[in-house]
Amino acid sequence: MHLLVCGGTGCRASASDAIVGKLEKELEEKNLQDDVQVVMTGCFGFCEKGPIVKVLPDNTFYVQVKPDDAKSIVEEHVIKGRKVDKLLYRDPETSKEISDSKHMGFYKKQLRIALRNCGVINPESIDEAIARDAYAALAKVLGEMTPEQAIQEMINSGLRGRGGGGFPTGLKWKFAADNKADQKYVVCNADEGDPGAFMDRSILEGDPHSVIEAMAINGYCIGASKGLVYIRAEYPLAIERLKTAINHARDYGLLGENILGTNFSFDIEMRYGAGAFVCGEETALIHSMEGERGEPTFKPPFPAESGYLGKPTNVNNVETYANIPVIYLKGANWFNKIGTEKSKGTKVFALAGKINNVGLIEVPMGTTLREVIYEIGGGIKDGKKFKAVQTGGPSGGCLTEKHLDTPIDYDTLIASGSMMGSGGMIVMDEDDCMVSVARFYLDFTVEESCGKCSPCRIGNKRLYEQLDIICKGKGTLDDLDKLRNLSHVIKDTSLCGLGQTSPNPVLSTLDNFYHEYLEHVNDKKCRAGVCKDLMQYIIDNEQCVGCTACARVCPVGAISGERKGPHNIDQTICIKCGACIEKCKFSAISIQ
Amino acid sequence: MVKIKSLADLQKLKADMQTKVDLREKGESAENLVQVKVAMATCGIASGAKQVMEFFMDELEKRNIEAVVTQTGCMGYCYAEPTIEVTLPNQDPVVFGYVDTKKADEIIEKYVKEGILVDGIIPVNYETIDDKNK
Amino acid sequence: MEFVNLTIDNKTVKVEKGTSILKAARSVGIDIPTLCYMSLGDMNIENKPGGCRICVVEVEGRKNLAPACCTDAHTDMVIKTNTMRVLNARRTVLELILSDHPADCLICAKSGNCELQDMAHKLGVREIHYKGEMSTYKPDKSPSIIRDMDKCIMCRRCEMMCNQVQTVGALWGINRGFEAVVSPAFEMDLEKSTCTYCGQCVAVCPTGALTEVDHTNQVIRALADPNKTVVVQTAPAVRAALGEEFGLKPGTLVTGKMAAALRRLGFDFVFDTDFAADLTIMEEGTELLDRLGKFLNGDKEVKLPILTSCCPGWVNFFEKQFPEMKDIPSTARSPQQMFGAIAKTYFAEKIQTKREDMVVVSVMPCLAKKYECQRDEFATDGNPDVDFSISTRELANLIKGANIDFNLLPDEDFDNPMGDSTGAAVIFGTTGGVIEAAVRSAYELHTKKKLEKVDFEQLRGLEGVREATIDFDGLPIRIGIAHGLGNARKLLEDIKAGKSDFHAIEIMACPGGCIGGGGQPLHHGDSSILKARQIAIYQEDKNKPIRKSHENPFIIKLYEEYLGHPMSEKAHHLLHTHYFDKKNEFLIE
Amino acid sequence: MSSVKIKLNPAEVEKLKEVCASFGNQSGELINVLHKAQSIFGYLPAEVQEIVAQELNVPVAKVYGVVTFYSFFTMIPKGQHPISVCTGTACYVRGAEKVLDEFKRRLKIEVGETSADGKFSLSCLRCVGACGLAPVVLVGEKVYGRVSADGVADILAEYE
Repeated sequence: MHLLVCGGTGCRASASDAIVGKLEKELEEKNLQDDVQVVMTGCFGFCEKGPIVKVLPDNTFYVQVKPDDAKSIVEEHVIKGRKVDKLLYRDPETSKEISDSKHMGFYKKQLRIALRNCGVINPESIDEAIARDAYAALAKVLGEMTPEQAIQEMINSGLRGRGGGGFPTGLKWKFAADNKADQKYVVCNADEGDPGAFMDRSILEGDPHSVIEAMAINGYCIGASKGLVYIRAEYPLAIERLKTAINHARDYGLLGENILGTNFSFDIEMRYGAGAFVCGEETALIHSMEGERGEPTFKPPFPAESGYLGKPTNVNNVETYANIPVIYLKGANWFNKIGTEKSKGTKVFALAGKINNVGLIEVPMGTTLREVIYEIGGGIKDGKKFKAVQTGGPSGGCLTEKHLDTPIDYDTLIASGSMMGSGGMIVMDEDDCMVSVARFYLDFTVEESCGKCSPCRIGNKRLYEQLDIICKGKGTLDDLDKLRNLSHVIKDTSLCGLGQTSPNPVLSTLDNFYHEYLEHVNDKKCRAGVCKDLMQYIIDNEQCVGCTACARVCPVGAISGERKGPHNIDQTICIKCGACIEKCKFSAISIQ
Repeated sequence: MVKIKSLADLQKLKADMQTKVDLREKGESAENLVQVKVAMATCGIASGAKQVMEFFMDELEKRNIEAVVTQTGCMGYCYAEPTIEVTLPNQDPVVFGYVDTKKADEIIEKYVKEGILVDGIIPVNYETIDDKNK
Repeated sequence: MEFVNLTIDNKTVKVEKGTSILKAARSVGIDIPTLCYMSLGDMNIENKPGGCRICVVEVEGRKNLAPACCTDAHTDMVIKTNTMRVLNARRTVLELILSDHPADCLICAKSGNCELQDMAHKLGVREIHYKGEMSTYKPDKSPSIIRDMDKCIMCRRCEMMCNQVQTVGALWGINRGFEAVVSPAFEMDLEKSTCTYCGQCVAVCPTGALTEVDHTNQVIRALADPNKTVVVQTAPAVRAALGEEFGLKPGTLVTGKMAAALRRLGFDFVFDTDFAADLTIMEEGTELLDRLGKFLNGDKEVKLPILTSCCPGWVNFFEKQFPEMKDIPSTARSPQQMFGAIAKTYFAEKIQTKREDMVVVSVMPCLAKKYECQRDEFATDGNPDVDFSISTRELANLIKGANIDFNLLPDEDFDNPMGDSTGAAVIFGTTGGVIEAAVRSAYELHTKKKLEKVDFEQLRGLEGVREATIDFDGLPIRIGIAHGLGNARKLLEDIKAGKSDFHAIEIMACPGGCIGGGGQPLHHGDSSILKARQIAIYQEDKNKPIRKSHENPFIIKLYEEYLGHPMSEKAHHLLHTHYFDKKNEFLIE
Repeated sequence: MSSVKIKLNPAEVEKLKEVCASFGNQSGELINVLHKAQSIFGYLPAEVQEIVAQELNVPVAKVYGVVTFYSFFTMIPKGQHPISVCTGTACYVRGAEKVLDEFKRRLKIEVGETSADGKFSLSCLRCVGACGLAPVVLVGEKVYGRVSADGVADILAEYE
């Protein structure tokens, strides 16, 4: 019997390592440590319900487990074979318990290729990885294919870069292979910076060997003997697991000189990001690896021509790599049957926001947003009304009801005014103000712009300021036109992908939620009640008993009134902190 | 640590490790496999359930039958220990009582391989363990 | 050679493969505007970060606009530089830049010579549609350079000059996004940084963000003071560039008009730094021969090569970055300081004026000279040998402010005794000139033979590092030349590593030497201007009746009447100096 | 930058120099060195940057340029209990801003500052990847999930 405990960052944040400890202790007390194996795995994806403990072989899926639950899991489930009811997942619609994750809406529509080993193996055991076919693809490629054939297989598979751009991976490899040089580099981009995206981290934490293997295959294909992983310093667990995996692979000779008895040699080093979103852009990433400011440079030359230390370099992101070993094992033809015509395979999304099932999901390209949000995501939290879904992070756009049945792939998302991005998917409900959401993303862009080119450095700042003015109720209709023109110019003239996409949240909200902008500008109203300056706290004279509680808690002294008499809020002083409304026991204060 | 120097080395290691994670792969697709659950509560163990379970594990593998053998708690038929529950793919589970290794052999040959029911079925309403626990 | 054919604004263009769209367009008279882009191609100096995005053009089949400066022309490209889309984008980007730039053009030092102002004019910006927060930084005034980063447009030219060309490392891009700016470490004052005041950042700054400290008012005040005798000296490179400020062709020599203008400005004595350059050759040349002689005689105390020391940017550079080598450069002061020392002693005595009543003004192509004349070691009892150093640009402003029509001025001569000079002195203004002047004299003094030919072509040119061997009558003298501090660094590293076989090295901080100094009229990235100035300098040399410093009769007289001989005790006191270790010390125990 | 130079612990300076040496004093390793330096000193004061510049033979202006480019590097010493509020999108739509405001209000400091007693410092970070627990707050290494503005006082109380 195996007890798999999720060791993803989310679950660990909720003490999943303590669960492992407790389980082991309980088992030891019952002298079952030899019969039952406790394994800390990578992310199961269902973060909303974390920490997750999965019991095999009967595939029981326990959710929101606390360390103290270890006792009942061991005593009830392990010994007596009875499922622990209170830890089972309940279907939000039927309220029925579902013990097998396969039957949960969250997992039903998923197809796990990149995440195939996440939540299945112990990421710190290379043996378990090998048992699940790790390095078999590398062996196959080294043993049976020339680099040209292997690149052709990659081209045939139709795999496109999962980092956002969607450039065909095989072609990218071909370019790097075609440039002759004494030294070339393979770089894994693990600088996942989208706020609200954690796909790459989960893969590295759950299945680091798939990335190592794919990088080695990549090295063989383009003629590189060195690999570098550029990883966020904010991901300590992923760094640790990757380091362990690299060491294990070296111990086994799967990295190093003459891999698997061939004359192919390859090794991997780590480089750490230091908190700059723009370093997701490959030229910026390369500068950062060289110890410079992570400012992008104009392409061409592309890294395939002149990259790290001026040598031909191929950069792919983590999820792209995670797909690669399976493609070689099962063949390009297997892979390109999954997905849509131009977007093959699956995509991992970090589903978050106002949704019931927050988590990491992997679905075939072509799945609709409706399936993702309502079937996998379990619908909108607290029964609220769906308003928008934001894909592609700060580079993407907000899609609405009318896009729900669009099959998701690279091209349909762009056609709808958003983009795939790295896979963040944030769901918003009626309580979200779309102008504020656009402002939120611009705030991010302004902070993360490298400052090198003027449209991004100054233009995004001005976009943010305009949005801020509108949120404060001081915008005019003219401002909306300016927003649109400025957005187009920034997209059209910026140096790198960051600026070329940063106005997308503005343009997509202008397109899909123009009425909300108009309300802010014309009526000075924020229908979601988010924009503080467009709200007023009002005391209802009928309800107010004059207890003075509100006046005492008001931090700026905006509330006046006689004891036992009705109170009043001076709107010119009020800072809309909401302290009064929390304090009022008589529901006399409301927001208008 | 021993280096993996060839494809053969890798395959050997994989084979060695296979059993270790088998359970997880099969667990994912348990309904397509033969599932044998052996009641291993105190009463079952006292009646020789452990030997029966080991027999199933060894023999099913020897006879090349993909199956998941697991232990479970008391099924409630203490009078008929050792009891086992066998679930063939897409069929309702069947519970057998008084299973010894000889009986086990018969269950494998007849029921598991050919689907022919053998003596010793505990005549209940084929309630599964999962249902029972509710 | 491979060529590509493309279409720009419906014109067919054929250019060499690898040519940018910008250059391709310019080759057929289509002037795509640029702001951050700058190229001194001949000197291998190029700035094209692709940052300002002013030069964007439409390329058929491309989804966004392409920056013309860093996009290569390809065969069959169809390019439009003036569509509605391009014009709107270009103007909007410019408006954005202007929205973060103070609109104080009327009182800005760069007004009239500002590339941003020109751009706004060219694009006809009449309104800035996007307004918002503006960047504000603390102003920074060093002895030579003023940094007003509120006016920085992040073209990064200064950063490129400071690091790639000069390897000084004083300025770097800091922060990111809207807060990004170019700054010394920790946003400390330039004065505390490794800055050498070479002024190359100022020379390339397109806006008023980097300007020189203006001393023109002090000069006007001194001129107006009836109790002051105001003496002016003008550096060799000034006469080859000043005319540009008055619309004359680059390379026009205005020596005579300049002397006339200075006289009309009210200077009591119009002298020439060239006189002091001849004096420098006497001292430095003698020092070279002395060290060379001892070295050849096996004196282990003596180190070679000897390095020139006329250039204050260069002196600052080695004091801050190679202090361990401070005993290698010649101890001879720069011509500016030799002039000041002689003016306030020998000449002051001659005209019976007290030191305190004399004001020495220098006109220099250089900003480091402003710092140099403020050095403590160049003052007596707090009274500096040179009171104010103004740049070529400042002199032009003085002339314009005094309602002098420069172009109508007659040619006049300098005053005597400190206005007479040789051709050797004037070539101090260009890279290779100092060492050539030194060779002319050292050769004759060492070999006691007359030079057949005074032109040493092998020492001339604009190559960053040059070397030559001069035959001193059987004794081969190895000479190295570097201009631009990055090139100087290479030679210094070689010396440090014991790999240098030179006997003498000339170093000038600025690319091209003083003709490309930080105080010269702005070249705005046109390297033909620097070449024209260099040609003019050599022309002036040719025109001179005397072309060897030691033959300057007034120099001979100065030694006879006052100094005795080169490297005499008096000469040592007045004309030589010593150097300091100015490497930043850490306060860590 | 303050004009008063701070005095660094000589043992730590030695350690820093060893770190530089372990990276071969290569200028390309600047970011790796800065990571280690920050873990030694807790932050990167000017003096530390000067040592790094000297050891790697790069201009100190460049070191500063790199330090100020990356948000992970800080020149301000962190509080005893550094508080990081996740302002990733998932946390934002689930009310991280209110939580942040409450921390600011209670601690009377802005983002990037340290409280006068040196006890708490406040920063924002972009997505720790625990979106299931949004909004998320980190105090030191400890993660608090599903934090509301009301819960801020309780969190702070744990460290009083």
